Amino acid sequence: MTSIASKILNIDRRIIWVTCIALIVWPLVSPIGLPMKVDEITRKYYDAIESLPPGSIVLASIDIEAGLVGENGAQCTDTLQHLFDKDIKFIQICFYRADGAILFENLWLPKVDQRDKVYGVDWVNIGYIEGHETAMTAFAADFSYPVKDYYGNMLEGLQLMTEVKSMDDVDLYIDIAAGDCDQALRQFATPYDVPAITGAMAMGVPDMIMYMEAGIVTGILGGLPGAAQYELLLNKPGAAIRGMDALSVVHIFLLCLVIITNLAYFSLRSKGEIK
Amino acid sequence: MFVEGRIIQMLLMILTIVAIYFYTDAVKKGREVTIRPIPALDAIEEAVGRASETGRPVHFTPGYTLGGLYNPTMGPGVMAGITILSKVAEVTARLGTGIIVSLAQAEAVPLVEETLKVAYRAQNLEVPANAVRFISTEQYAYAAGILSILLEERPGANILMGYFWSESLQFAEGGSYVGAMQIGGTCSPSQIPFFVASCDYCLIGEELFAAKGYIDRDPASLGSLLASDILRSILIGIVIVSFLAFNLNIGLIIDLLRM
Amino acid sequence: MVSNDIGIWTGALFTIFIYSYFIRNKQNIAFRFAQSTVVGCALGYIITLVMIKNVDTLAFTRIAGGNVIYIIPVLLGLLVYAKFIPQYSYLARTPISIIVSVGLALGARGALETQIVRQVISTASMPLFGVDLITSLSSIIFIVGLVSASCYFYFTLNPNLSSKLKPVSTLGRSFLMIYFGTKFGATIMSRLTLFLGRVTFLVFDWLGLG
Amino acid sequence: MSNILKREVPLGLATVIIALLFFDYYVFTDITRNIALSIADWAIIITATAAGVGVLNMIIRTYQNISKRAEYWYLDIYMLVVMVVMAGTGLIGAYGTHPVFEWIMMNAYLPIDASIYAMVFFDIVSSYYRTFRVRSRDSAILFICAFIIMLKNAPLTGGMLPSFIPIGDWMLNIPSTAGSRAFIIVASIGVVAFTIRTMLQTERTTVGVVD
Repeated sequence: MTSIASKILNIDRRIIWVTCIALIVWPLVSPIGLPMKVDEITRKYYDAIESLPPGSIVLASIDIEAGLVGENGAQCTDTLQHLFDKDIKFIQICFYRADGAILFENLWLPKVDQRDKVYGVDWVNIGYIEGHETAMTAFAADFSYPVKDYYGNMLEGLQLMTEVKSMDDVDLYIDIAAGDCDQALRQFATPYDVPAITGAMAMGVPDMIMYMEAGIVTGILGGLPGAAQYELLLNKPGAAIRGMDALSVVHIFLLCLVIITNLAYFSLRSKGEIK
Repeated sequence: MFVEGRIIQMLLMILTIVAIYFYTDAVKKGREVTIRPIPALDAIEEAVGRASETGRPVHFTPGYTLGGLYNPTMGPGVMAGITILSKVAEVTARLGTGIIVSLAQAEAVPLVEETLKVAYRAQNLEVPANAVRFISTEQYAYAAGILSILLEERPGANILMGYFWSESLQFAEGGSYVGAMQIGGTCSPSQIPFFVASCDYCLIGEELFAAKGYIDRDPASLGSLLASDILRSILIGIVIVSFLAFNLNIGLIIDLLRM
Repeated sequence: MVSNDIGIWTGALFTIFIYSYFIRNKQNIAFRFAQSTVVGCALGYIITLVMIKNVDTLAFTRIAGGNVIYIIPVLLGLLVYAKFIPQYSYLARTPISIIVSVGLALGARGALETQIVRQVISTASMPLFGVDLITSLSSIIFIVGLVSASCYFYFTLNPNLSSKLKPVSTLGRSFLMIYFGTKFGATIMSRLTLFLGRVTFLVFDWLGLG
Repeated sequence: MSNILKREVPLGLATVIIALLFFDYYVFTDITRNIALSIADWAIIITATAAGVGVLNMIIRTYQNISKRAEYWYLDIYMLVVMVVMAGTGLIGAYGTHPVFEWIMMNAYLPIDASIYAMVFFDIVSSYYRTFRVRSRDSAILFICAFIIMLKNAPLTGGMLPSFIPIGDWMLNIPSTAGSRAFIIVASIGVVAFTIRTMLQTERTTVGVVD
């Protein structure tokens, strides 16, 4: 008994890792189809876009890094598709990482149906601006700050950019940047009283809820589950819903693992073998 | 003239400046200050000592900033980390332990080199070659570079103090795989849980900025510690009073705060 | 069907090389190869994007447009290179001082607003009366938690007072632990989805299973 | 002269810049606003110009490794080649549009980047297995909270045990947010005090005046 308990407490971590990998691959290859439920924060995110009248102006920072494709990728494509479907005009800009702009161009845009929207009239992609929060301040006050768009066109030649001068003309701010978006909220949402919705990592949700309570953020997508629920609301099952089974299975494995290690730990401690 | 909505903030800022100035003066004139112990800072000596016994180097990194040191959210944390480096370098110089400082900011290279030079010159020593290693301003290239350093140099102590993002846990666990003693410390609210869980000792939030005062005990730092405690008391008072006032339907205090 | 796109193969092999880190506690050539690739790419990226493109759009375009004053920051930036000449290395201090003070000042003024005053206001506006019992209890718990956790950080209390406040700061520590625990629990899912993204790439895009 | 540049100029600049940026935030005048905006711009340009210091530091180190024939020195040569290719192709045309650059970016750099990020999953599992044992009161709290959140988060357990969802949400919204807010407030006090110390020239390391 003691030897089993001490073995449990000293499992080689590689065994745990391999088990986790197996438990991720299995549901991906043969889907199980476990049930799920839509959260209030996701519904509010959906409503924020859904309730905008056609022709509204949105400033979007779809600005995630390559590492987050698993977590936030579905949020990006779903949101983008929602904007195109609802005839909303938007300006896309990245402040966090330059690959955010490259991914936008190469991964998200090709995956959505752009309908009959015209570049420069219905939407503009500014790309990446160096300078982070300092650049955000400058951009919020004057949208012509970056001078050129992602493709090298002068901003003053684009029709949408002549209509929209600063944050004052924007109806909604969307930030999908892995949850570390307090700087963006501080520069875009608060000073101009523009409602903001954010796509965060599941881990970033507690931080975002704080902003929701403070009235800065009106809706949140939390990681892959948020995207899966959003897809349910949009009635377009996609990438997010697939990954949810794997999440469940691995979580259950980890929960069992920690219960067993604690039982083993207590059994050894009650015998006085460890302190 | 005055920006609406920031008048109270301005008063708070002026109050803090005055308080720091006043208390620094008071400490200079002989006011006694007792500071509570901060185990993580006392542990630096122990960690470097252990590394030096086993003949392994010490690894230090002040973390990652997006953009550079001018980043308003992350820059201050990294700078605070560099102020602690002067203490770490002093101990490594004294014990003759190797030190590796890995950086994600190019402009911090001269700063860190000078910090090391001063600490080593005090012991009449030269800074070890290859001590300051800039790796990358890109987050994951920086992370991979540090993981390689951990595997190749096998440090005996892994000191992570500054601002981190997700790489915090990679460094903390990476250090534990090679058997280093770990001291963490960050003001990043999203990463502090992992340092608390994975490191042997951990500086939490404000302790990072107070570290220099704790180590040096010079009047300026002690005065600033006293002042921040006063500011903390004032804020706690404001929270309680404005909460009660708000719920007794006296909107005055919240309106004042919004001024 | 296994992919026959060389790009996907490259991506997949590099992914596996990176994870070879976890096989043993020693450096191996596969991980080192992937690490050299990523650091090399990042260096190229720093040279092109960070230096040349940014200095071009932020400074040279403006200088060419007549805003000659922007030549100063470029010259100041060049002063940082003085560190390579030991007797002039102190020249690097001036530009560093500018960078750091901008960061600190923007950080402090923003923090005072967003992270102090606004947080205090939204804490103060938690309802106590005229709501259901759970909400009003929650508000009280919240205030107690916030106040006690702030007390945990006092540095300079005199020993007498600090022993009296001990229960409060212990309670505060518990609230911090609750925060750390919930954050840890929530992050597990987040990290899992990251890895899920890589596995999805390997299983679907590379091996063509499922 | 050199003493002025060594100490007075960096320290004085810090005081002036911090004071000016504070003033600009609270009191609006056109002049200070313009100066403040350009100083912030300057910081970005200085950093961008100085980035080469890091690159040179890396190249010098790599060169030493290669000439010493340190372990894996051939990979260091390879790294320099990658660097040159990326830098060269990055400079041709609009940034990021050269086919070679884009190919390396999409098929090598970004997959490696993503994989390094996802490595954290292995680390968090290992840390979770190592740490989550109820040794003390603190670790008990840590353990219980994480456990409840995981029950709530897993789509299946959240669906089977729906009562954990409101409990988990409550924990995230009330005690956890109270703790995190306290953390954020006091950490910000630290930032403010640190900045003011720099402004009052009592914290000198921050502006490079270490001796």
